[in-house]
Amino acid sequence: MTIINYRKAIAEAIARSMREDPKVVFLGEDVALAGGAFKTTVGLREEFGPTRVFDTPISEQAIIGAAIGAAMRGLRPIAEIMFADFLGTCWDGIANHAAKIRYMTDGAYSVPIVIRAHGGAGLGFGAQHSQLYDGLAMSIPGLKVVVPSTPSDLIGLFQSAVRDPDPVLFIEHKALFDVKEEMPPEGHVVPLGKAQVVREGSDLTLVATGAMVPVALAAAELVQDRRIDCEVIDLRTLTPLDMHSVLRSVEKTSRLILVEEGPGICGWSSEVAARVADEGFWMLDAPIRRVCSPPTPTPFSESLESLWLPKAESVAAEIESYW
Amino acid sequence: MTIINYRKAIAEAIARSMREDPKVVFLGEDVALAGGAFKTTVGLREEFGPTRVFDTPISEQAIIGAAIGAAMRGLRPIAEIMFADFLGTCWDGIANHAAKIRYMTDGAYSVPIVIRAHGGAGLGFGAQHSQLYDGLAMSIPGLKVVVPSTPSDLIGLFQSAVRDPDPVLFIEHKALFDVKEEMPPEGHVVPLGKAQVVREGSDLTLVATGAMVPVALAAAELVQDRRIDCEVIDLRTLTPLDMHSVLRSVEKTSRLILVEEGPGICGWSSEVAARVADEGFWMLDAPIRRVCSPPTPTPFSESLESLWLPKAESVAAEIESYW
Amino acid sequence: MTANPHAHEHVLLQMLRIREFENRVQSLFSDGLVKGSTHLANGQEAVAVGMAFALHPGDPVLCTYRGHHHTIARGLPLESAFAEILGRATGCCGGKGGSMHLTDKSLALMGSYAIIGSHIPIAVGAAWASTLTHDGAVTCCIFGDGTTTIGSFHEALNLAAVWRLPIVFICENNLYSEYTAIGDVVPIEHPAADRAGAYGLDRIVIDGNDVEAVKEAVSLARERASAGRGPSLIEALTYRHGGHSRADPGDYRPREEVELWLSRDPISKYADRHEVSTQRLEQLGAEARDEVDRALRKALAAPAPAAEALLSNVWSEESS
Amino acid sequence: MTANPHAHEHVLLQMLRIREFENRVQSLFSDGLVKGSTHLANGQEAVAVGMAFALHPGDPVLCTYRGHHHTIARGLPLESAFAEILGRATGCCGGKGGSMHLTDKSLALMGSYAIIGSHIPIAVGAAWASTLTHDGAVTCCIFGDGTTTIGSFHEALNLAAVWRLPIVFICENNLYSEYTAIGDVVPIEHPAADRAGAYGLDRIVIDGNDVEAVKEAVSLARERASAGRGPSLIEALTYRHGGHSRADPGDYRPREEVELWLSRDPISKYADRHEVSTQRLEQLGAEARDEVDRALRKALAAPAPAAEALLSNVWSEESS
Ligand SMILES: Cc1ncc(C[n+]2csc(CCOP(=O)(O)OP(=O)(O)O)c2C)c(N)n1
Ligand SMILES: Cc1ncc(C[n+]2csc(CCOP(=O)(O)OP(=O)(O)O)c2C)c(N)n1
Ligand SMILES: [Mg+2]
Ligand SMILES: [Mg+2]
Repeated sequence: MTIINYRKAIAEAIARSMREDPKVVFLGEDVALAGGAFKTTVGLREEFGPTRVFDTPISEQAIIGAAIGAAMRGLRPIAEIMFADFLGTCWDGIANHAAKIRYMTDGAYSVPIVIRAHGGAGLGFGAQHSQLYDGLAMSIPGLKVVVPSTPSDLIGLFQSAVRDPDPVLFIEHKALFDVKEEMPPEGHVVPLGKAQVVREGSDLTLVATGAMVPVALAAAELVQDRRIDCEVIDLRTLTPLDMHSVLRSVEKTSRLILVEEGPGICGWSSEVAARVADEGFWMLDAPIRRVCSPPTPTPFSESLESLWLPKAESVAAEIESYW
Repeated sequence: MTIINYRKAIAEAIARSMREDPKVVFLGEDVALAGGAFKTTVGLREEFGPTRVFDTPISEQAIIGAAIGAAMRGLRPIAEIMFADFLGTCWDGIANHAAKIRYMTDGAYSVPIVIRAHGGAGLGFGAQHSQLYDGLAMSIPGLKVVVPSTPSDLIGLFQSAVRDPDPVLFIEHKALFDVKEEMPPEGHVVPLGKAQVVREGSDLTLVATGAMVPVALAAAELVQDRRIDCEVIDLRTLTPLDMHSVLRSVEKTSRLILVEEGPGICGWSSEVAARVADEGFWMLDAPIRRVCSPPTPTPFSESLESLWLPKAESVAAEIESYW
Repeated sequence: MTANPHAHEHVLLQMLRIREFENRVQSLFSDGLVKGSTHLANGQEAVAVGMAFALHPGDPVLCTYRGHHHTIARGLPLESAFAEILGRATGCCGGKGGSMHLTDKSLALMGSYAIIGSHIPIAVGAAWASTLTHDGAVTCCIFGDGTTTIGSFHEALNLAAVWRLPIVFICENNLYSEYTAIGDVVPIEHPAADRAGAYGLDRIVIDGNDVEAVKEAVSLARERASAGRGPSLIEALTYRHGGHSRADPGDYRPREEVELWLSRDPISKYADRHEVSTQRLEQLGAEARDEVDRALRKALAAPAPAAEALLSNVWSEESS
Repeated sequence: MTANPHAHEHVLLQMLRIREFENRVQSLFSDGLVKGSTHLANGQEAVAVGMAFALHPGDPVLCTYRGHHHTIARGLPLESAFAEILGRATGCCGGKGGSMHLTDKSLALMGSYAIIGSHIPIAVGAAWASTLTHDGAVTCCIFGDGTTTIGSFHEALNLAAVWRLPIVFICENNLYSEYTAIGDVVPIEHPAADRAGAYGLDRIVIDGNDVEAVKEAVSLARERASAGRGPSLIEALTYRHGGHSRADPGDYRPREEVELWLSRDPISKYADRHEVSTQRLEQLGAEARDEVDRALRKALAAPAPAAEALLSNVWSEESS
């Protein structure tokens, strides 16, 4: 049995997709010779050579544009934007072009690219290196958004992202780099748009993504002692959004708490809450709660950052407040 | 009695703020000599001269950066980004800098700028010239977001925006340019963070912003015949968000429909719905509905664009579906 | 352009077709049939036609919201262009793109882009693809003088130069970006050429109202690109006869300047050089007008997009 | 730097303080006391100290995540810097900024920015403010060689040049951006200087390991700016002794290159030129070390930010 961690799963995921399809190329800053600023792409340049793995200048707009243009010419580029926060420097290319070209050309052109970015807080990187950009991305029709929480999901979802005919933003949570799991077999694919029930339960539904999945699971354990039996759902992809799984769970539990890293204002948790308050209203026995970070940028200081991040204890407190 | 339209209210609003405070300066593309691509800034260069009103090169990042830097040195810059869609080209400056500098410096520096942009669909400008960027902006802590729907609100809110010590994104809806109203008196100020009840009613609450306010009002008229009495709220600012007014109304009506231009995914309507589904859950007698555009970019063709935009008739149909 | 004795008539006809097309778009706009905005290229026809004659079939072209001339010169059927601008189902983008976004994949017309500078990195990507697939294509990317001040221009030029990509950048310097004179917003005389050195490229300034000069410069640049010697940046001096868009009369421009440039009209210039009689020129003009009229009639007869088009092609069919 | 016979010791001491500070940050990082990332400037002290001696009090300075040297050279108290890097309440940003964001308004240190190129337009805004308020200040903006390829660099340089703003841009060319050699990502030899012409500016390349050369170049540029003759772009050649950040050993760099640059160490270079004995240099080093140690002890004794700090200063007090 081979064990792989989330950090290494990234290079493994990219390698699998490149082995499968010669049209897959990979570009980004320091991804080739150096193997990535976070060592998440080690070995790719060695395996696939300088005609498939490219170091670029520091120019995110050029990186995204290059990926779009090459995709329109039939390639399957993977573009790395080192930190998700930097998506702000190339947002036009992503939101106004990659996501809209298929629609604007009524299907003549498509933009099958995967944009990978390291996102998330918890490592003391401060306000400009800790964001997820997940809610912003989710708000853009034409862009798919993937937020894996485990190594094997990462590998499986990545295969779907690369094969997908539409642009995909793939956000890897850097606080999960050390999470370990059994290496999934070759050919392991997880479809986009299918949430995963990571814990079954009947009293209350917790929905989370990325680094909040372990937090939600831990909260479920905490309240287990009080005989509250939580179901925990990992959305895995934000677009397509698997509302079916969420609603099916709420139908059973009648109670819903959403756990989102970041302020959550106009985030995925607000969208899921809004949809349940419409489509699942009659299933609910109690208000929909969200446990998010406070509405502030990510503070640097370790003590503040730790306060900022949702914790199992605070999720548990919210759960208990229903009873 | 002087009548002013929304388009001219923009120049009037800027002029009032510049007369009041000599630290207010104004920059943007074609705003000075030409009076703006939409003729919304006519006369300002003439009145305030070349040391306060500036034409810039086409470089949105430089425009936003210049405004931020000057604000940090004590000025009160107003920066125009011609179409809200172009905010994607300077999103980093807005979301990662303007909005975070106060927090990151723990209050040492503040960034009192107003970023104005013409947003919204309905005029046949196509997918890259019709967005509002309101939900994206609302998701950023540290950034205020204003979406006036009438000339006098525009003038009054703008005075608050310019006086505000924090960065404000001020989105002017270009489909409202011809809306007329009495010119508000000098000194007219509308505070940020106060929604307006634009129609009182007792059966159902409609919440809208910008060009959707007249749509919601028209829908209220349509169902009036069927003796359904709608309250209509114009949020006016998205950040700060006046949940108090929304909840007070829902307490009375027990039913809520949100009318948002654009797909609304992770938009203001999802945030308001999520908050009502939490804080106002026990007030509700029925699901919270949203009437938004479908999840697509804005189509160009007049017939499609008209289908894309929420209409009074479809809002009325949603209202009637409750009874 | 010279081998065939009638070749020059073909060149003229191409420019006339564009001119007549643009004139008709202007009337359609005035008649309220074209919505939103539209940006005409009257006066800039030589850049488009010269470029089109220099490129090879299948060479990708990316242009801007002011792109009717480039797309038509590269073969976009007039009817398809009109239908798109009128928002009809038969338009090259099914009516979902509009005047600012003319595109035709079958002609490798990779799109017209409405956000300044945004297409330059995309064009670089197209050229990069050619180096990976060895398809032998050379990409051509056109933009205006005002576009040289935006960040994406710089990022794209740098990447294209470092990677020595097969791409020809053409800056149509028509002296204005919207209502602003280029001299007011750049600290150099030639917004593109004076920056070529920053990317290790040659300084190239040509007369953009001279089809043959354009054709020659683009041909040379294409050869260089084909030979693996990397990108070129060509600054073509030209002028738009009308305003920036729609109803803009362009009266912020000095009258003498406008007159000077009208006297350098690319069509009369070319006709004079090739000694085409006024009468023949008029005949050709009438021919172009006829073709344009026929195309317009067909476009006007075409239906609006079906309601289902609203939801289609956000995602691929496979995935939705 | 020459009038006072002991002036050169002052210069040396400034460089030594920075060197010792950075060494201590590295140990703190290794000991797990500094979280996130930190980027040291060992080897680049001369740029910071030369710049600081050339500027006037109140001149705004904006730098990057590699900004300890600039902020300290401009007067940021070591204790305040340490406390910030350690995330303590007494840090210059109350512990909310961190190593990458050292800022001190009282010293017109307008911030250290962690998104490449993002601060250059902001610096342009600061300079623009000076032309409006006539405060006589000249802004100084520092960035790396790799930063010359990003769009905001280009937009900012163009605007500063067109508006002839009082600003001095210093490109610290340390030959690498992260792990990538600058020659691999720009098509020219000098990433900044070879682009000055694109903004109508002079080509300036200096030895960034020579404090006096830096001081002179910045002084000249400052004068020029003060006189209303606009911006300057100075490329200062230098080298970082260590890796890009934290634990990076920098072993992608050829050993000879590293050795060559170690032999050009700005501190020994300056000491040699001014005939400071090894012994005296060591004394000064010890003095610097002492000061650094005292500052660090105080910083380590400082408390973490209070929990309330989490929510404060997102908005102004007035508005919340
Ligand atoms: C990012 C961005 N900023 C501003 C605009 C508005 N705009 C449209 S055309 C134009 C002028 C462009 O000038 P130039 O590049 O010279 O092209 P020309 O119109 O002369 O062909 C501007 C500023 C835009 N479309 N995109
Ligand atoms: C927009 C953006 N892209 C990428 C990065 C990651 N990054 C941090 S430092 C750096 C290298 C910068 O090199 P250079 O400008 O030469 O400065 P140096 O570190 O050598 O001082 C990169 C790519 C970033 N912070 N911001
Ligand atoms: Mg132009
Ligand atoms: Mg460097």
